[in-house]
Amino acid sequence: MNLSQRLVNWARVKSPWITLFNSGACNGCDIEVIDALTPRFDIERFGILAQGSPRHADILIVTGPVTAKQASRLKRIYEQMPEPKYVIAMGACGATGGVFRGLYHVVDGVENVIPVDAFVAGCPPRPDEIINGVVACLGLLKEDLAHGGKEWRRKKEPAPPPAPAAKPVEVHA
Amino acid sequence: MSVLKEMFENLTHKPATILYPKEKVPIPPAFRGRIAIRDEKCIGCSKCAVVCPTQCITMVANERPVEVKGKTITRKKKPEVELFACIRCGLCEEYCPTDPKAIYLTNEFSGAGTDKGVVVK
Amino acid sequence: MSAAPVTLTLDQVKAALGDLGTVEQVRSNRIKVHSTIPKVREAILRAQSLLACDHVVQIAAADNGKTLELLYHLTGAHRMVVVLAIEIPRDKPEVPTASDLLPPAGIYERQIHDLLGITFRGHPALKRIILNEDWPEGEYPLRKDWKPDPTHFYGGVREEAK
Amino acid sequence: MAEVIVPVGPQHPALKEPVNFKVVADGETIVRLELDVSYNHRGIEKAAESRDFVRVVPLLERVCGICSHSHTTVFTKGIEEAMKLTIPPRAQYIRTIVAELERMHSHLLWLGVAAHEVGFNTLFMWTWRDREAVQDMLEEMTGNRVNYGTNEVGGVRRDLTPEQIQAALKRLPKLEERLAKYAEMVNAEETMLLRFKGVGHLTKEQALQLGAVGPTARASGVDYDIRRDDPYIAYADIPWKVITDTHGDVYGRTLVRVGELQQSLEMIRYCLQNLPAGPIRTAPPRAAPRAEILTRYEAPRGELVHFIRTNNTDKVERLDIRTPTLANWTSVAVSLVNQNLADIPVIVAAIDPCLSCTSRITVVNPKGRHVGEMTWDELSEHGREFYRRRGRR
Amino acid sequence: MDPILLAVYILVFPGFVFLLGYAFLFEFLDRKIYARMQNRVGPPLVQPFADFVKMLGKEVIDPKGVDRRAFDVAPILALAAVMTAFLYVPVVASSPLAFQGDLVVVLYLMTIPTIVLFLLGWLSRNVYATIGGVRAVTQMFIYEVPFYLAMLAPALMAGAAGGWSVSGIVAWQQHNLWFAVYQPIGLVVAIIGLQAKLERTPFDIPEAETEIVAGPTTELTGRRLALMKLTTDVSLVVGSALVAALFLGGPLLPWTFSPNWLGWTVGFVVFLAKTLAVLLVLSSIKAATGRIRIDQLNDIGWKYLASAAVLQVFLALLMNYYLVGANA
Repeated sequence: MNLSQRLVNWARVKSPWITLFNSGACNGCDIEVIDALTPRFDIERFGILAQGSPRHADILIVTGPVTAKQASRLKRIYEQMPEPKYVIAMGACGATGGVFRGLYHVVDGVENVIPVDAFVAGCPPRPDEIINGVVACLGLLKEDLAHGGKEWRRKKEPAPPPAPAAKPVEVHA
Repeated sequence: MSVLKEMFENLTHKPATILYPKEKVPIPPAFRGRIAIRDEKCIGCSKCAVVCPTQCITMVANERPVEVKGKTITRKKKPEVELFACIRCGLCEEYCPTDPKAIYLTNEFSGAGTDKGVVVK
Repeated sequence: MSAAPVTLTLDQVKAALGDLGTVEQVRSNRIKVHSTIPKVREAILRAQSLLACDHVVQIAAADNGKTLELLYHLTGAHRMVVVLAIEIPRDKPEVPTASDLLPPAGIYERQIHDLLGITFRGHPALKRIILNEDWPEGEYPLRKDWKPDPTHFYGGVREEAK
Repeated sequence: MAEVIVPVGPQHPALKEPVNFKVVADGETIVRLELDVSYNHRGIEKAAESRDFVRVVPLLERVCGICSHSHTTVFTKGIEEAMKLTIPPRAQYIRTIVAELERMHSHLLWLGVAAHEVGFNTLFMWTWRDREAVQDMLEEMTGNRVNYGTNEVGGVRRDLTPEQIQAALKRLPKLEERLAKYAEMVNAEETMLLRFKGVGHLTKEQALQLGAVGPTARASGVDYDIRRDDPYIAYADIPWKVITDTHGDVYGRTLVRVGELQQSLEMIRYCLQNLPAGPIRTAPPRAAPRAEILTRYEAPRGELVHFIRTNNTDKVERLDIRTPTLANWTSVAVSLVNQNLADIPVIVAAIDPCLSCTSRITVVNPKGRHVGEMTWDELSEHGREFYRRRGRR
Repeated sequence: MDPILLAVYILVFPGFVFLLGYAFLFEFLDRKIYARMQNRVGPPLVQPFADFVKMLGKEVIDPKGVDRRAFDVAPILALAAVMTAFLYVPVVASSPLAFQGDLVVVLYLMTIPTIVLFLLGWLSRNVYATIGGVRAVTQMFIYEVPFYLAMLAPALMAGAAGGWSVSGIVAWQQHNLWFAVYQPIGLVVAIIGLQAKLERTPFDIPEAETEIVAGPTTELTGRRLALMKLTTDVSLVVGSALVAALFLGGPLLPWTFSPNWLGWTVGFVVFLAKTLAVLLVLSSIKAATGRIRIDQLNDIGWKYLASAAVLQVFLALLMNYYLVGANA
């Protein structure tokens, strides 16, 4: 690895800019992410800035179980981001759909739409848990840089099964 | 002008920031955190799995004799929790009939990870 | 803090709306009028002009099994909630719109149209609004007899062209 | 500059929640707009019909993360009315304490967001810093910062210990001091006044006609507060007063919210000091008798209505949620026309939209109101075209 | 001047290398002061540099239908313009490149980033970017007149001795009082104009995050964004240095120091102190205000700023006639 590459790698870890996308969450996670920006937690000390345009961001934080309507938008936002890009799914909803699992208008978790790199558990996670999540994502970034890409993680498991066109919905009594 | 005054006061005072990884943000005793299971207390009644709003608790086969109200019976199942689906509402703890609770919420963080399939046993 | 004095009485409502349906008091501050589809606009107009109901609280919609039901909840400075309930036949779910009488009703009606499939005649823009664009036509998730059809696409991300 | 369509959202930095306005602007002036707020529709009303009263409460709590307590209180209060339960006063007081704390956190959040919308980030940071005190109180009392999990049918789930009450009382004086400071700042900060005064104006007649609720209506002089007009939980026993204002613009809404912050603080102090002793819950029957309940609640954003039908089972037959944001959208659409493009965020923020709550429609119909001639069809076609172009990139 | 020394001056110190480093330091200080005023900690020292390097290493996306070459060239043009402008601003002593009338050139070069922003917005074919670009130019037409008038008033007063050159005006102030004393109104107008030129609150109308995402830079990615951000930082340095030079006497003190190196060191320290003071003022304005609307800016700009600037020019001419004229 030459010097300029090392420099860029160092900078990537030092300057992760985030953009927030609410894919149908209850706002709880969104508030807590924004709360992490404010004086009590102030994630700018890690170099994290919240960006409005997905074009400027490195990490996409997705909150919410992904409603049917937001799924296509989420995918588009993800595609607009420049490489290397990372995705954090926030809260129980982001991971599995949480309390909305199986409802007729949600697709149950971010992973059914776009690849997710890190999950943060909680409903909602506290801001310090969110910081832990971002740190976990940065750790992943470092490992990826050492492996020269994200592929090393994907190979371990077979490709995730494509989301079914129609999914089972909660049965009504 | 009150804004200017406060701005320059802030400049000379210590910031309100808690330097999180170095300093810990106080966690109140009531905090509902990561779910935990005391397997030795569980009697396999399935109440937690029934009441869970996200249905993240599944009862898996695990036969073992347990003592309930002085009698010894054989429990058939024990709970397992999908950590990343848990919303930390505490209903399972509330409905758990044992003392101390066999399933309960701790004061710790639930954590973050790359694998959402983490199961709490 | 004491409640605002309730000045609207059951008798007043009976006098104003008695010929449009049966009137009953269901709670200390809620009077229900069972009306019918052709009379509902007249009832809203009279509630506005005679009973000073200038605020629409909610248009609730429910599926009763045999029929669908709409409940217009109106209130005014007197703080008594007047409910105009109408039953709508399932096979021909059509009612005249109230959006020209009550501006906020436009929103509620579109929502009800989307979720329960009630058509509001005369509504200027009764289009899909709450479900996603790919939702199949003619399926109304809040109806009791609705079940998702596994062969239909209900939204999310479509798989790439096969 | 010709007319352009500015899509605002669904992902947009001004709105932390998904909403889409297609704003048709002529230069910088808004000509007409369409709102689409259903990105968060998850189907909660349907799901509520299939979950029993215990499991439905956490679901309703997550209708909205900002007014989580409002949704559970209004629901449990409705079910309790159907069951004809009498709730112990201690439970009612605890519900009131949490409800008013929630109002405080929501209004402080709003004040910060409104400041952020006009680019005044310093105030945003300060209000959110002070909001942490409220969040700490809530977390100490309930165990979570957002979804408190306080309510259940029949009472509350957690009691307050004397230590918790003392800790909360200790935090109040500092908060009170800060609130006084904000009340002063709101009136003294020039750039904020420039951006708030005369913006998004609604007359009293308009507010009534368009069905505005909550601080939006009260800022236009409509004296309408469910806490007084249809008192619930402990509001009938507590001294407080309704805050109204006559400005009718964003500035008026700010004044109302700051006034309510101070009222809420007093209410919390009163409730903490006069917390009645006794049990915190009554055992509810398993099923609710057949009933039809319209239950109303003054959420931080305005009147929240749940229409509940029960049918002798342990589930609701129908739950129809009308959120305050939904009621306020009509007024937003009207007050936006002829305003400057730069005012969209602040006007929209002024009603404190809670789109997760709304999670359903909204489109204000362009005809009938003086919003414009463009039909929804044309507009949505434009919007779709725009997104198609964006998507192809 | 020795050509080697001149090359060092242009390329290393106090030329480009120093300028870039100082620009990063400026952004850091700006963000840090802003954060501390908001009662938080703020970014670490290397943050702006890390941001820059990271953005350089990111993927460059070409939005569909956009002229790639123009998108590549425009940020470089903007950066080159402001960096060139810095060469005429005295840092340790008078600039060796100074010539008569270089003040006009500097002001002209500082306008180029705004034009580039407009071009980028226009080329982006994105609604937010277009609106941002149009706003940038609209705003330019408002603040440019009072800003130029305020900046040129010192030149008027320095007269032939100043030679309409930044270095000349600095030299003039060595023997007289600072222009901040003669022209306090001009200083205020210049600082407000500079804030508007740099598109900082309350004049961040073209890139109002909550209204139009990131304005003209919405569609920029990778190195293009990095260069545009760097341009903003460099403009901040050049603007502060220019205000320090024109109104606060630049790097020179009323005394001259005997060995050249000592004079340069002192000059450099004085330069740092003065530019940082200007930065503190700019950051305080940024922290203490919210964003105003473009129509309100129009109002304020033409009604108050422009008339204040005209008044200042008039006063300068009067003073020229009675005070300075008498001395000279």
